[in-house]
Amino acid sequence: MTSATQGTRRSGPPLLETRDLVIKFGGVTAANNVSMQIEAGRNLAIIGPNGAGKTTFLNICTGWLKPQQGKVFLEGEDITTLPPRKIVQRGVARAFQIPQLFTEHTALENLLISAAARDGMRNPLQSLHRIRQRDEMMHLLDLVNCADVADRTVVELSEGQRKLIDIAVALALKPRLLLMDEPTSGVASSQKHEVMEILVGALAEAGVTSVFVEHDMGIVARHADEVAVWNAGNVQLRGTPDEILEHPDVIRDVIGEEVA
Amino acid sequence: KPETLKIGMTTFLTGPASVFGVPARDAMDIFVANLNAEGGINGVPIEVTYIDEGAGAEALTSEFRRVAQSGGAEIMLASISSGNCQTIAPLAEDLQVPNLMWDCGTQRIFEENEYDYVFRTQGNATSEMLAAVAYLLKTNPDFKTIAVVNQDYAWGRDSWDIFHTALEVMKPDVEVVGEFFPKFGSPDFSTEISRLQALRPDVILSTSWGGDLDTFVQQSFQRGLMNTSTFVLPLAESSLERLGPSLPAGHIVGARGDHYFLHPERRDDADFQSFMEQYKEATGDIPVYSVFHASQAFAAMQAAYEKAIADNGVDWPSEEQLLAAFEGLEFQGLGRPLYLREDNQGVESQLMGTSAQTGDYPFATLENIMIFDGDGLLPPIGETSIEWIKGLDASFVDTLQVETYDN
Amino acid sequence: MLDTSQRSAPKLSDKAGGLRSTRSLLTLAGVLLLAAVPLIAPSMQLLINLALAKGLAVLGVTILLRAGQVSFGHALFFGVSAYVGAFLMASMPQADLILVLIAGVAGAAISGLLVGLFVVRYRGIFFGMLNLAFSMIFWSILEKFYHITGGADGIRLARPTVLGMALERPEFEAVLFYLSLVLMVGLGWFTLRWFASPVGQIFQTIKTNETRLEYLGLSPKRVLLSGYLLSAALCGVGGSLMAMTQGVVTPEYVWWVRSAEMVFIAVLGGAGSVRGAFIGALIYEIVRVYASAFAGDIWQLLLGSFLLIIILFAPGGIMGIADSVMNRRSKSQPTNLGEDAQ
Amino acid sequence: MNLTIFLLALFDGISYAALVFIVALGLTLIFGVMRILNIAHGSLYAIGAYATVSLTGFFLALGFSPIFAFPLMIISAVLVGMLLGGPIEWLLLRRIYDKPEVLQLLVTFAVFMILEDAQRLVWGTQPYFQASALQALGNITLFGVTYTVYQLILLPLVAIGLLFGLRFFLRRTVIGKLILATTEDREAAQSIGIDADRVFLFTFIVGAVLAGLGGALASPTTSILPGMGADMIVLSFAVVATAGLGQIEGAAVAALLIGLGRSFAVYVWPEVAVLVPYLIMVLVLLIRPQGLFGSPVARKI
Amino acid sequence: MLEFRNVTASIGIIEILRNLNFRVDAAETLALIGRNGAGKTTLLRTIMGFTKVSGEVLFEGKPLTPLVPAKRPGLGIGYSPEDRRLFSAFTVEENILLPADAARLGAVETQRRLDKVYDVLPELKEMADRPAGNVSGGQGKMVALARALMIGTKLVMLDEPFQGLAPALALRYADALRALRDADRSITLIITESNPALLRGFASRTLVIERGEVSDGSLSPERKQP
Ligand SMILES: Nc1ncnc2c1ncn2[C@@H]1O[C@H](COP(=O)(O)OP(=O)(O)OP(=O)(O)O)[C@@H](O)[C@H]1O
Ligand SMILES: Nc1ncnc2c1ncn2[C@@H]1O[C@H](COP(=O)(O)OP(=O)(O)OP(=O)(O)O)[C@@H](O)[C@H]1O
Ligand SMILES: [Mg+2]
Ligand SMILES: [Mg+2]
Repeated sequence: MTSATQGTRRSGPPLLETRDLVIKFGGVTAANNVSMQIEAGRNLAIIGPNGAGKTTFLNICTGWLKPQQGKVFLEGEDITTLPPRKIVQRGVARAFQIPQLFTEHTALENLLISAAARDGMRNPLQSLHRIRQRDEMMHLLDLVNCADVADRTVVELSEGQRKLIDIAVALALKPRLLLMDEPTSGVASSQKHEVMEILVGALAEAGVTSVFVEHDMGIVARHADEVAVWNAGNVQLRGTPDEILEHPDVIRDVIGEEVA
Repeated sequence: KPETLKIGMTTFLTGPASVFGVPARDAMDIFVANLNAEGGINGVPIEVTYIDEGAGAEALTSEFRRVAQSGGAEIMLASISSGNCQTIAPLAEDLQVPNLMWDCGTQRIFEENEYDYVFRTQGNATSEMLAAVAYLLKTNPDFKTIAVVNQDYAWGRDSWDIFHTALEVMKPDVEVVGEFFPKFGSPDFSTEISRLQALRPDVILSTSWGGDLDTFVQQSFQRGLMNTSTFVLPLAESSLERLGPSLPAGHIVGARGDHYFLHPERRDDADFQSFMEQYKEATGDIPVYSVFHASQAFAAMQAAYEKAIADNGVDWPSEEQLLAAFEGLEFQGLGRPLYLREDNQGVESQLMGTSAQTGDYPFATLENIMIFDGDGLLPPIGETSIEWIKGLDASFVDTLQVETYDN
Repeated sequence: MLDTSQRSAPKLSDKAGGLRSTRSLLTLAGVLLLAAVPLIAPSMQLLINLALAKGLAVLGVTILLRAGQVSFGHALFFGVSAYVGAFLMASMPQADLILVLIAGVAGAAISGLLVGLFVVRYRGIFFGMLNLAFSMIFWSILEKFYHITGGADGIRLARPTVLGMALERPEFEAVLFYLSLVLMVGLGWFTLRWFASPVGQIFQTIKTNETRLEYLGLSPKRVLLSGYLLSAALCGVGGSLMAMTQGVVTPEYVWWVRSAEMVFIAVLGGAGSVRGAFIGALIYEIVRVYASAFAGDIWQLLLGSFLLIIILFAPGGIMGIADSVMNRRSKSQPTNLGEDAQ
Repeated sequence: MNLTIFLLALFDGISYAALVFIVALGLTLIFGVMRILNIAHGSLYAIGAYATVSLTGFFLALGFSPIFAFPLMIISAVLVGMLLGGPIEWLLLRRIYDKPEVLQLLVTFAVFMILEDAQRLVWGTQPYFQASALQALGNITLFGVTYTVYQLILLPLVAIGLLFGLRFFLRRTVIGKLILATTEDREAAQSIGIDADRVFLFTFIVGAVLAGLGGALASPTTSILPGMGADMIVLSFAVVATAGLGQIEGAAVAALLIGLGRSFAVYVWPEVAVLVPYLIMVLVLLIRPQGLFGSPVARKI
Repeated sequence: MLEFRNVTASIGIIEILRNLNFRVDAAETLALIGRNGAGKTTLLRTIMGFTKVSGEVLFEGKPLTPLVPAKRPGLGIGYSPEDRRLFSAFTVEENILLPADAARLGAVETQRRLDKVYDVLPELKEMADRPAGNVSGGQGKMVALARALMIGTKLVMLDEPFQGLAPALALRYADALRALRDADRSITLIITESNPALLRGFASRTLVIERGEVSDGSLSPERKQP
């Protein structure tokens, strides 16, 4: 896979940096002076109450929304005003809270298209199913536990299956940075850990930096190197999972008493 | 000698131009039935296949070809729309099937190309427009301003071109104050009428036909425009019955030839009267000019066969003999006699009149009718109409042969 | 999870393989049958030639349907190409058939690029109506500048030479017929391959999710434009062939009803199906000509009813019917997922 | 262009726009709610006109006063909606709501073809004209130009009435809300208890009535002849697209732009009059890609 | 209350659920669990009438199958779909009120129910006037839940209601739902949920769906007597 970020820590600009992001929707402030630095090679979990602005943050980082103030940098390059595709071309991929798939294509085709988009399309008359990345993509499907539905069209899949395939599609781009919005919500709890385990392993092996929004604290505790807590458009706290998950504010606002 | 003489006829059975196409077909059915009742042409009965021009150019060409080739038609009658004429004429020539252009107005056909198999059994736009100009100048010599409201397609444009060119040389002091080309099939002329009311031209020309003409005249009538300007409507003969009382007295009406159900020279003839009755019985309407054009094509066909049979002393003519018979053929439909010129162009007289509400009919009839001889209204062979007209002058009107009738 | 799909997947593709070969055989038979038309049914030759020309244009519309976009103005490219041919013949009476074709297609492609750059920003009804608007603007130009374009009468198109030879009508028509046939097979094959290729597949994702497309690093507009160009060029091929077959071009070539008709045929054949485009065009033209020949003034009614029946009872179009007939025959084992799981 | 001419063009534009709006309104409604571009709308328009002419002719022949033409217009429109609109939705469209939109479009195209011939079979090919309603209201003269009261005053009033009536109905009434919900998500609407089938049937009938009413109101001003529907439908399409999806205020503004554009073109530059609807559409969409009143589709991701 | 007799449900030509036989008693709280793609959502959609069914689904002893989907909410069935399906043309509160409008409940009854819903989901009150199209993923789930409670007087079906909710909130809702059920013994709940922790001590019975078939989950140890 990619080699760009093999070295985990380098001096120089952080992989992704935001400075003082502000965005308001009418009366709602979804980002309020958000400044974040995301170092290469780490898994960052973002947690926070509903409506705190987590998805909005991913939207801004990938160019879907333009902040009213502030800037986004990718390895020092200002990408604030770039459209999503330009940012994706720079090695950022994203999986969505609500899966974004080509619903009339099969699961495998979704991945093959992703691979074709990644590597460029050389022979215009070669069948998509024959491209050389096919095995690689089957492997990816396997990784997210969906190999058995490879030939099913997406409309025929259940919500959980779609979420997993959505992640695989993002992964197929071989990004340097992978942003995932609640990757395990909708995935049956019996599969959650298994899938995350394999996924995180694969990401580490490929040296992919990941940021994932998550509501399942079990997952956060197990798979995040670092946790950021969002609240009302702000980064309230940041630290290791242990620190954060014990923090009384977090327990009160996010985790809830009982499970803790 | 064939068992039946098969002919094919293209006509509009659908679409807006079916106002002409359907009456022509109804008339054709009557002509054929009448002739077959008398035993047909030299004992051969006639059978017509109709092709709908409204079905589009592909269907038309395919059908034309099918009828002409595998359908075994010996002679074709095509067509109404000038676009279709342009398509069919070379096709007929290539297929080597004699084709009578029975209702095709564009003067370009024989001016731009030569044909051996294509004949026109009527006049053309040039003769029709020149007759209108001549009638206008004779009856209304003092007008100063004119405006035109024509349909925005080839006929509307071409006919104005001819009319305008003629006016420029025959009455150079006339000012054109407005030129409107609303789109074909326009449902509303209110804006044009408002504009015309503000402009107040002495004369308003419209060569429109069918629903467009009806709507334009009706709306003009409702809004009083017809009281202030004289309308020149070279195709209004085909709308008389429908317009009813909305076409008041004093406006100029033409008929694309000498076509009028009260044709002053023909109305007392027995064949004319009996056809009018038959037609009325079959359709409930009075015939419009396309019926006359159909009668001319039918007459030309019959005359050609009879002439070829007589000339050659055969039972049934070969194709060459038939074609030879068309040279200079003379024939007569429901109007005056016609003949074919050397360039295969028919020479047709032109009837113009002024509307009058006499009370004899629930619609306007014509008075002060003039029938112009067709000879003077066509350019000499080899000359294009516009060039020829540019060389004319004010004295042209006086050179025309014309008969005048009160009604 | 239903693991049935895994088991049935190879079966499905076996069956697809079987279907594919039946289909290729039938296609081959169909092409051969068409190739024999001038010999066995010469009176059908012109009709079929016109239908093939139209089928190529319909193929252009079909391409856009695959991206979920319906254009009500593709007759524009059909007409541009036809008029380019007519003007070329008028200024260069000795021009060759191949030259006319190439010039026409180039004209269509260039106008496709110009219009495309603008319309690819829009989707759905806006896309459809803007295409209509451009075709109607062109139509009005053809009608207005009648000194140049011949207005509604159009322009006659003399017979071009064929590889330098001047041919009489019958020979020329034979050449055109087989040329159309070859183009149908060649371009049809190309389009099939293109659909299956990564580029073509990406083009088809416009229909379902542009957000994901953007997040794959691709520009939906550019992707749509590429297909738009191809579709315009195909319409151009059809237009050139039609113009040379008819020997005359008129503004009717560009009239919106003709665009609508193309969409209609595309769906009749089976929306998005390459073979369907041609089969649809053939059936449409034949039904239309015979309906208008034998039912004079109610042909539209018959054609409309025929289409209604197809849409209601076989929404997959004629190709859908063909497929289900073949399916039924090749249904040796049940492929229903549910049954498998038992 | 002096002030008088300007005003004249304005009057003409408004009265034309009123008619276009009334016809386009039904189309916009159906499109907005059902996402079906109803090509048969043109035929319903034409049949509304034919029906009015026939009914009026019949009753006037019985000796009724011309003022009866007005109720007959409404009767014709309702007949068109009930007898044609209802069955089209009920028998044809309902069966294919789960199919691609383009199929629904084509069903209406097929119906259009059938109705075009049906009209000719019933009413023949000759144009009809029946202007009693228009004559009953008389003329007024402004700046030396005579207008019919019908076109200059009645049509715009009806158009404004329909605009506000329909707006109120959709925004302020419960049924209107349920219609809007169904528009957005048919299945979700059903799962909260909205009878989507009834909503669609009702909408289609109302749309068809409006088409018929357009024809009925147009009938005294124009010749009724085969093919009149085809022209109207393209114009209405342009209005719908310019307006923005299903936006009735947008339809009003678009109709007005097109009406005024056309009448000013006739005064200033008659050559482009035919092109006006298309030029306006292109211009509007260039500036506002979602149409005049449409809002950009916000995709939630 | 609700009974499945030999029900086989299919989408298109594909059978998704096969041969289901089970019953749900009044005032039960049934948890449906199963892996992704097992058929949980399909089961709920079958009760709503969105699949093709053979066999019989009885609701309060009467067959449901002849009723079109739109008639079913009128029986007191509320449904919160997994993918939210809010009407973005309306505000949050209008979305919640729509089922009441469709059932023509009348102003008083509507207000009564709305108050009750806000008691359960107080967070929604402050977003009442925001357009439903703009709320966040979790907020959308809350609105869908509220909408189901509005009309579901007898049966409330929640498809992964806590999906995407922050745990603190999810816990509170679980409590609130439990309170609601305890307060009104006429309500039957069917919940699909992938986090069993949230349903612990709440569901009276668990039904496991696997490959479109219901296994013996009814004997689940978590079963509690009502
Ligand atoms: N429209 C459809 N066409 C064909 N198959 C479908 C369709 N919808 C769902 N399926 C299939 O039916 C099965 C059950 O799907 P369902 O959505 O009910 O699962 P689920 O248990 O709710 O899963 P999840 O927890 O992921 O939401 C899945 O295997 C899915 O692929
Ligand atoms: N396009 C928009 N227009 C208006 N408001 C918006 C828009 N997008 C988000 N919001 C609002 O901004 C706030 C933050 O939304 P966001 O989707 O970022 O929340 P989140 O943290 O991802 O929540 P969840 O965990 O529920 O997904 C919410 O209150 C939401 O309603
Ligand atoms: Mg979110
Ligand atoms: Mg589910």
